Amino acid sequence: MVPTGWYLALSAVLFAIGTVGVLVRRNVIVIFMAIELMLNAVNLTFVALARQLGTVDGQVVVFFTMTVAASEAAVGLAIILAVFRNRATVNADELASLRW
Amino acid sequence: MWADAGIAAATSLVVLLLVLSLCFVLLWVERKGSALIQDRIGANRANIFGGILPFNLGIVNTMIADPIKMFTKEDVVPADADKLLHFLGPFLAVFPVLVIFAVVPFGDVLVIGGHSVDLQAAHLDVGILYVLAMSGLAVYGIVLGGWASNSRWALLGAIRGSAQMISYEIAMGLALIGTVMTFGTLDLQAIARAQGAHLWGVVPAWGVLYQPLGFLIFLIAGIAESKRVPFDIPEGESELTCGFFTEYSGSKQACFMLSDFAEIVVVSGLVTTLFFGAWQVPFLARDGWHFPGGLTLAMPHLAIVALQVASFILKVLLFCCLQILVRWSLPRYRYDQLMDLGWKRLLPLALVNVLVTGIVIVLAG
Amino acid sequence: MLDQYIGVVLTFALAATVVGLMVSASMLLGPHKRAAMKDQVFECGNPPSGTARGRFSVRFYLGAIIFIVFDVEVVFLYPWAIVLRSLGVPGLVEMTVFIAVLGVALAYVWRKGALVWS
Amino acid sequence: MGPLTFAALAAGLVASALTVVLHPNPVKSALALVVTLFLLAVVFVFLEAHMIAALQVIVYAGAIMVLFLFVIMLLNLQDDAAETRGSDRIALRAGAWLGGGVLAGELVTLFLRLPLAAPSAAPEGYGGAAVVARSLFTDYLLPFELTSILLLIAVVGAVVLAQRREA
Repeated sequence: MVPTGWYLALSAVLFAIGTVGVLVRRNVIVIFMAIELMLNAVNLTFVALARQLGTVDGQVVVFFTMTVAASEAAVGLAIILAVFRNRATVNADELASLRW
Repeated sequence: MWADAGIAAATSLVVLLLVLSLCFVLLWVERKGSALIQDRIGANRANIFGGILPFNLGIVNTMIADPIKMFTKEDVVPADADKLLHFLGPFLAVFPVLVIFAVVPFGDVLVIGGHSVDLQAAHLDVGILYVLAMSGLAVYGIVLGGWASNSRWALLGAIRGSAQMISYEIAMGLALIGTVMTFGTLDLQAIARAQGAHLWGVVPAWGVLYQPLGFLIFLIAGIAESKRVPFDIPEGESELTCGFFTEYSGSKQACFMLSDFAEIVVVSGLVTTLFFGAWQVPFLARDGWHFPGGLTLAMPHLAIVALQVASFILKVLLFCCLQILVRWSLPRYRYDQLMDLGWKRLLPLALVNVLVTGIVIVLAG
Repeated sequence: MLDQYIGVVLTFALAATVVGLMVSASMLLGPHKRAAMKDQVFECGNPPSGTARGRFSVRFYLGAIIFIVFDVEVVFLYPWAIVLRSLGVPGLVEMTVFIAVLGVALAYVWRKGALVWS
Repeated sequence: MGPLTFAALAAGLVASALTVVLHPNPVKSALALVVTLFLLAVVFVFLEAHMIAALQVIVYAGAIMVLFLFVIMLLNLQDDAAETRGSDRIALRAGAWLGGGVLAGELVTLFLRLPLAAPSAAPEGYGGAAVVARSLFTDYLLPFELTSILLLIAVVGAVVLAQRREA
């Protein structure tokens, strides 16, 4: 039996990798994927702590996180498509201005 | 411990062999069957037993010679293709479909040498969700295969194919919800056992009686998922040469074709398990026959198990043949008709089916 | 609970081996004769021009979005289907409201023409 | 799960997560993310979250990542020249990795020191569909209904943003 702390540590590492991804990448789609990675790292925390407490509340929260992630992906990628249509780039550095 | 692991390994192996051998049988059924339907001779090479029969059944041709030919052909990969993804495409097209069968029960419990063996590779409580999860992964095979080839035809076929697959996945998922509500479980073996009951003592309580609409939607969506005529837009030969596997040759192409057949087998297996009594034989219980009117007839355990497994395989084969018959009888849908059928007909119909089933279940108590 | 998954792991391992061998069979058994023509993609005999990975209609993307939303709906329906009997009428009302709201979503994309594929 | 299984899974997760972040080709990044999500589903199984594990594969790997791949293919994104160049903004990159390392190190030491007793054996049916469903449709009823509104808004927003304005 692996202690719950290990799972939490694993999720922390994954979260940190996601954070670094958001900071170092310029392709907005990859940045988006790094955000999904961070969301999933948090999901792992929820599930691990739900197991620790012996309740399923944490699992229900993961349910909702998935829904939010799905909506976020739908709208976020639509925004990327709309921006790409106008600017023909997905490089975050070139999308720095708030209006054009 | 080791005995259990050995049993688990054996059942997994049996399941895989079952699916693969059914696929090989279908190779023959498809080619000779289509020839029969179209009034032509069909596969007639490798006539090894030609002296015995007045005509060539084509068994050696379709089931042995042609596969050997396919697997020993040259593997041609376009220069601009992404080698890794080009390999992963056919792999991911077949793998998820094959592993779906792990949760499909092909028989009841076999008691042998003091061990009771569940005739199912993995008895999962969330069986139906596992099926949906794995069938959802099969999209990657097409997308990657088409994208990695770096060819116009392949990419167009891949995009069309994946759009089609995800469209019908919704209808497929919704069609099964009625069944889950009826039996109150996601466990396929439990669903199979529940269908052993008899309504009024005479009619086998198979899922199709409770969910006729769910069955129809699932079957149509299943055929569409496997990208077969009349839903074969992604590989429509006259439009896209071969669709997403245009740039594939030899065993890789064979794997894409195998995934077609494996999908037929899986759809048939699921239809049988969820709607047509799985391995149940009417009036045959674990200890023997129980006919209406009180007549009972005991039977040895092994014979009962063999009969049940045979009944499962027979039912699966029947539905496989039905799908092949559909394929060779109907013309191809146009793409907009295809998507309309998925989104504007099957999806609302499946939602209504879910709500009506829910009302009936709640009112019936 | 966990020993349920032994069969899944074994099936995965076996299937991966079998499929891996099948996919690579041509690489292992087939001939290897390079030729410039073989490196080209198939364009019905014409030399290929330009990149093959052009952009395509946004409809496919819209289809995928609608798919995601309804996939989530399906995912919510499964647990509901299992406990419906114990939830009774309130459970039915809950889900009817949920489906009705998503029915509005379906009606919206329908009217907006996002489901028109021709 | 034994420590060895955990170590193998954790190594796979970290490796695939790093691939997501580091690979210059967005398609490969997306595939690495699919692998990460699948491995997370395996971890969920070990944590007795059986239904969530299946849903993770259905929703994330089977739906959300397909959408990502669609968009990447739709926009025809190749290896990013700006990503692979890597000579500019060295300070930012180094800072990000340093910051990420500090964040991870801090959280890991914190979590490993938590005085958590080993969890007791899970009750029968824990993490199965029925138990989660009962909680979802009674205690979390309001969030569940709000979810449908969220999905409706997502559909409307995505259609409005993605559909080309009629010229």
